[in-house]
Amino acid sequence: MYDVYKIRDDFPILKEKVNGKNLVYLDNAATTQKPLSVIDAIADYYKHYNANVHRGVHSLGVIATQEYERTRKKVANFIKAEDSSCIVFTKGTTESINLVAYGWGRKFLKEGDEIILTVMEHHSNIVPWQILAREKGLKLKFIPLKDDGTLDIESFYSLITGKTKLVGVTYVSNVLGTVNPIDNIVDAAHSVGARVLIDGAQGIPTIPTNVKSLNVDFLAFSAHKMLGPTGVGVLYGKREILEDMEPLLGGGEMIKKVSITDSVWADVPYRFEGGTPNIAGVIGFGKAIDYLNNLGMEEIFKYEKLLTTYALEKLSGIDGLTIYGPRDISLRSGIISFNYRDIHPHDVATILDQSGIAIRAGHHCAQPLHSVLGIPASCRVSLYIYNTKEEIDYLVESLERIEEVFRSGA
Amino acid sequence: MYDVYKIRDDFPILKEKVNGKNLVYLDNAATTQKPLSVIDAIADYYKHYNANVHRGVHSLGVIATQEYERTRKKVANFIKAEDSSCIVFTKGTTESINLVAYGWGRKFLKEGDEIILTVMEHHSNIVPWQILAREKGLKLKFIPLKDDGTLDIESFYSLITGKTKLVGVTYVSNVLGTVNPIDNIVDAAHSVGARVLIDGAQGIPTIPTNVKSLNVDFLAFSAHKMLGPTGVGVLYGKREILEDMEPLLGGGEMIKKVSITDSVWADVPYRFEGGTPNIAGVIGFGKAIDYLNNLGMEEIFKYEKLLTTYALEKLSGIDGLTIYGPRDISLRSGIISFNYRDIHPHDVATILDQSGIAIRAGHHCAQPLHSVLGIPASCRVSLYIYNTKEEIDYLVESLERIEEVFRSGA
Amino acid sequence: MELKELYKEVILDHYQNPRNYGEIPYAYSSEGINPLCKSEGENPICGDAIYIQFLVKDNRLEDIRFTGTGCTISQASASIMTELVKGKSLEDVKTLIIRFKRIMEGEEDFTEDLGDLLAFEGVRKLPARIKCALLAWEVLLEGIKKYLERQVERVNV
Amino acid sequence: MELKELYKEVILDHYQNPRNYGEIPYAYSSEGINPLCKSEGENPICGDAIYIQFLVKDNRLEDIRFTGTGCTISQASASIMTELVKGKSLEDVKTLIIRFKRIMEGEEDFTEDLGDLLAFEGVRKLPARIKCALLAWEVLLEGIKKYLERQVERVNV
Ligand SMILES: Cc1ncc(COP(=O)(O)O)c(C=O)c1O
Ligand SMILES: Cc1ncc(COP(=O)(O)O)c(C=O)c1O
Repeated sequence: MYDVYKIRDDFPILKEKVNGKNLVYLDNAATTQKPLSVIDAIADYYKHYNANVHRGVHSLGVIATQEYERTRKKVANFIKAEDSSCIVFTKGTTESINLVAYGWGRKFLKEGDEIILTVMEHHSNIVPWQILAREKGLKLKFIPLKDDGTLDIESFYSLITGKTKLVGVTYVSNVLGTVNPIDNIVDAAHSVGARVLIDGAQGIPTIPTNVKSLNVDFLAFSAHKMLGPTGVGVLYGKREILEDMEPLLGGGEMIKKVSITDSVWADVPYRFEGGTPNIAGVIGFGKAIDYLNNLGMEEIFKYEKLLTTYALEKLSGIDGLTIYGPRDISLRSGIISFNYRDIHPHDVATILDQSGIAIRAGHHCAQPLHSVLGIPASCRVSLYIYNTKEEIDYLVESLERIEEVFRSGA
Repeated sequence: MYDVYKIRDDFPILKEKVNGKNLVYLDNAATTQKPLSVIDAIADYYKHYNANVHRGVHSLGVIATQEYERTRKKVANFIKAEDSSCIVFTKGTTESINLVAYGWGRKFLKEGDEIILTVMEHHSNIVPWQILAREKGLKLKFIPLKDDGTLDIESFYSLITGKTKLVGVTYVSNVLGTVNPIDNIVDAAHSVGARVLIDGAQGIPTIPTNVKSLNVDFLAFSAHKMLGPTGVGVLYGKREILEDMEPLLGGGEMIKKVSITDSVWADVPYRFEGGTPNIAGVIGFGKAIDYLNNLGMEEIFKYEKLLTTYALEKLSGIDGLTIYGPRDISLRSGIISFNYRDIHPHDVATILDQSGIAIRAGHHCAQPLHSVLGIPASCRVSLYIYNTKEEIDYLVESLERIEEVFRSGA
Repeated sequence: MELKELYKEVILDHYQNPRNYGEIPYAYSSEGINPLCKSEGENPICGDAIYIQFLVKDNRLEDIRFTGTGCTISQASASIMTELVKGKSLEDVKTLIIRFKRIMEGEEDFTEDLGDLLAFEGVRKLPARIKCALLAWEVLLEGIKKYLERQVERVNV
Repeated sequence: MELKELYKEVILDHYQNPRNYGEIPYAYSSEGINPLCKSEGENPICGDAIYIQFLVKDNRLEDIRFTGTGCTISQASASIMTELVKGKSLEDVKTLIIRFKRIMEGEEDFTEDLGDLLAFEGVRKLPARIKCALLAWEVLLEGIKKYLERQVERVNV
């Protein structure tokens, strides 16, 4: 049984007071909190076996390397990758996507080639492609939205052509919560020989995923959005594609041989991990995956649906509150963005913060989407495994009190 | 007074047993150990105020951002930079150098331009330039060594020409321990209008440094080699140079504005910090700098000289042991590489590990230097603030016993 | 902190009834000697935006107007600012801007003579919102700097 | 672990007196039917290097020699390997290589029939050195694979 109160006990921060109130953390799409097992794993590494990896003959170096590599295996299993050599550690989703742009795109794309993205992409999945497009003369096309905040997949079918070389789509929108139809996208893309890159930053933390059956070519995600430490990300790539890619960072650990005149790259995935990696972070990430596996991704998925349904229902009941994104629970995850009357999202967030509630206000690194929605900013509530119905009730109460502040001058 | 025993108490790992023996950690050039204050700072962040930075209105986000930015100020003060906006956080020296290669080199260097490096560079300061040279048609030149393992500065003066656009030099060799004459190099480089990049990975941890008076253009270093966490590095750059540079990673946090057609970069240094950074790591790094400042960099520098003098003397007394690098203590730091008879460094390291001694064996990511020295690999002992004379005595004893193993079949 | 302290009536009043809101009429500003000055700025994180127009005569801010969108704090601050600076000499305006920045950054204290600005005492305790409070002020400072540079250029020609 | 366990006499003996060390004489290998096969590999982290030459006749390893530089473990392992595989059928050699890899990676146990290879029980406990022990074996496996691919190509022509 999914016992959210027991889960909460594993997260030290949930006992914090903020502005004198119990912390209600609803900014999980920005970064999630960490269970004690992750925090302790990092401290353990530093206290008991801190050493550089892949280089040392001495015992500490060996243990550190084993633990580091063990996380790679865990990640591979978590997303059902064919092999752990398909798992590249980066510092986050942003670096993972840039690695695809530089290491694959810069090598294989040519003038006139087309890349299809969506208007709901996070800046991380737009800016690298703009840079590459400018450099190489590529064309970027954007899949528009339907009124309900889902992708207009028909438009996608008409945008895709023989010139399309890459389709880059977010698994889950970090603003609308929309879950995109990866299978359809992969099928259509592969039918014209294009590669598919999935920005999994918001999807992997909550949706049980099998990359092999999804048949995606690249998948990027961040540890810190799924109970793991900051400064760790993953790029999954099909082995044969990774083999042909260039590194993003040249340096130590990523070479087989260096002479004054030339270098030979190391094998995949080490080729892409130049320099000392975030060893403590990767080791901590292993424990985060253990934690999610112990709960069970299916259970997590179900609980989030339950909680999201509840939140949508409650928030819809508030007068003057506009929710963006799909209402159909089967099309969305636990990220809910909204605006409340004509009160600026920053004011909403500040006022909620006085009640101990952490939500996000702004454009959430998705300015193009906000332009499409015709708003400069929005409030965002994002749920994760430890949030409760009581927290949502408290959010709703607190939102309803905001109006008073503005009416009365507090 | 510098009390090494008191210092050791701050490092939990120094109480570990390895293969039943007390750990003697002499692999500090690979990564240093961490004091409890650093380990605790990371746990504190996760337990009490974990949140994403630069984005949140809510209290946790504000505290996290303040702490993150406080480290930037500490780093600026530590190297006496003019301003904290000259401090860019990366994941390590390797990323810092690649950022210079991509962000500055790719933009400003043209076919026929020349880059001068040294044969003692770490791969991190060779490979990015080889990649760029191949792409742009640049010429790489390498400053050779003199017999004593110092740079042949006369050769440098003859290599440098009006075509030289960058001189990239390691502050301290991670194999020979050689401390390079940065002032002379900067003077000569600036006199022909070339920029100077210092790889400070091994220098910043032990040499009190003032970037303003050294007048270097770029300085790269890693937190994990100076008591800080893994996954954090620094690129210092002169403000006006950074202002003209392109980012390495496109994504969130590094933009002012993104539309479907175009983006405007954020100001320096945020432009270079795309994506969620290693927040916990940066905050921990702040405590590492506090720790070093509390001891005093001048004191640390003196203690390392003392210890290195002692180690060199003792090691020189071992029959059949060849030390690479300068003997003159004023020209070197506490990194000592050697070979012992014809015993392969890996065997030496394995045997020492059985006595609890951690040293490094291999090419230390400096294959070109090893070619020059005419050896495939070497053993490396590297000292840091918590090492003692007793540890060196124990190392020497243990080395002397190796011969027995090989004579008797153990 | 009490919400009262943060969203004081003064702030809400300026937000709901912004002073000097709008643009300076073209006719008024078309004389060649003191051309219309413009300056704008955004806080990319919040989506706050401020556009300022002002007229300088005899080194004084003869007129100033603003438009913008954004949160209560940023818009109220702009409104209060326009009231405080209108008619003042450029020197005095610069001094006030720098002083208000120092106050909000915690390097100086509020004093009674600051009038409606005193309402920002609560905001100062919220680092995430200080940028909002300072946005209009930064935009005006930028505008004045550009104006003065142009004056220098004109003299140098 | 005792050093004795690691640096057993067998290992030091093979290191100091490597068997089948050197190259296969040109004359011996110059018949067209079973050309000289070469394979080489390095462990970039240690600087260990192994070069192998071998001759195949009737699907058997008729001869095998190695040269190389590196640590005790890598060189002794190569020497012991050449003794064990010489004269065996390619199938048997492949089976032995895969078995030894599995043993060193902890997936199978040592058994008495392994002869001098038993000396590597100590090495198995040192993950950092397993690569050294396996280097020669990987190089030979690679060489055999390439040989077989060439045979297939020849048939397909
Ligand atoms: C001189 C030198 N430069 C660069 C590096 C690379 O640093 P990092 O692995 O932290 O990127 C190192 C350390 O490995 C080094 O010693
Ligand atoms: C959909 C999406 N993509 C990419 C990112 C960027 O991830 P990171 O900041 O960890 O690199 C985020 C989170 O900010 C996101 O929500």
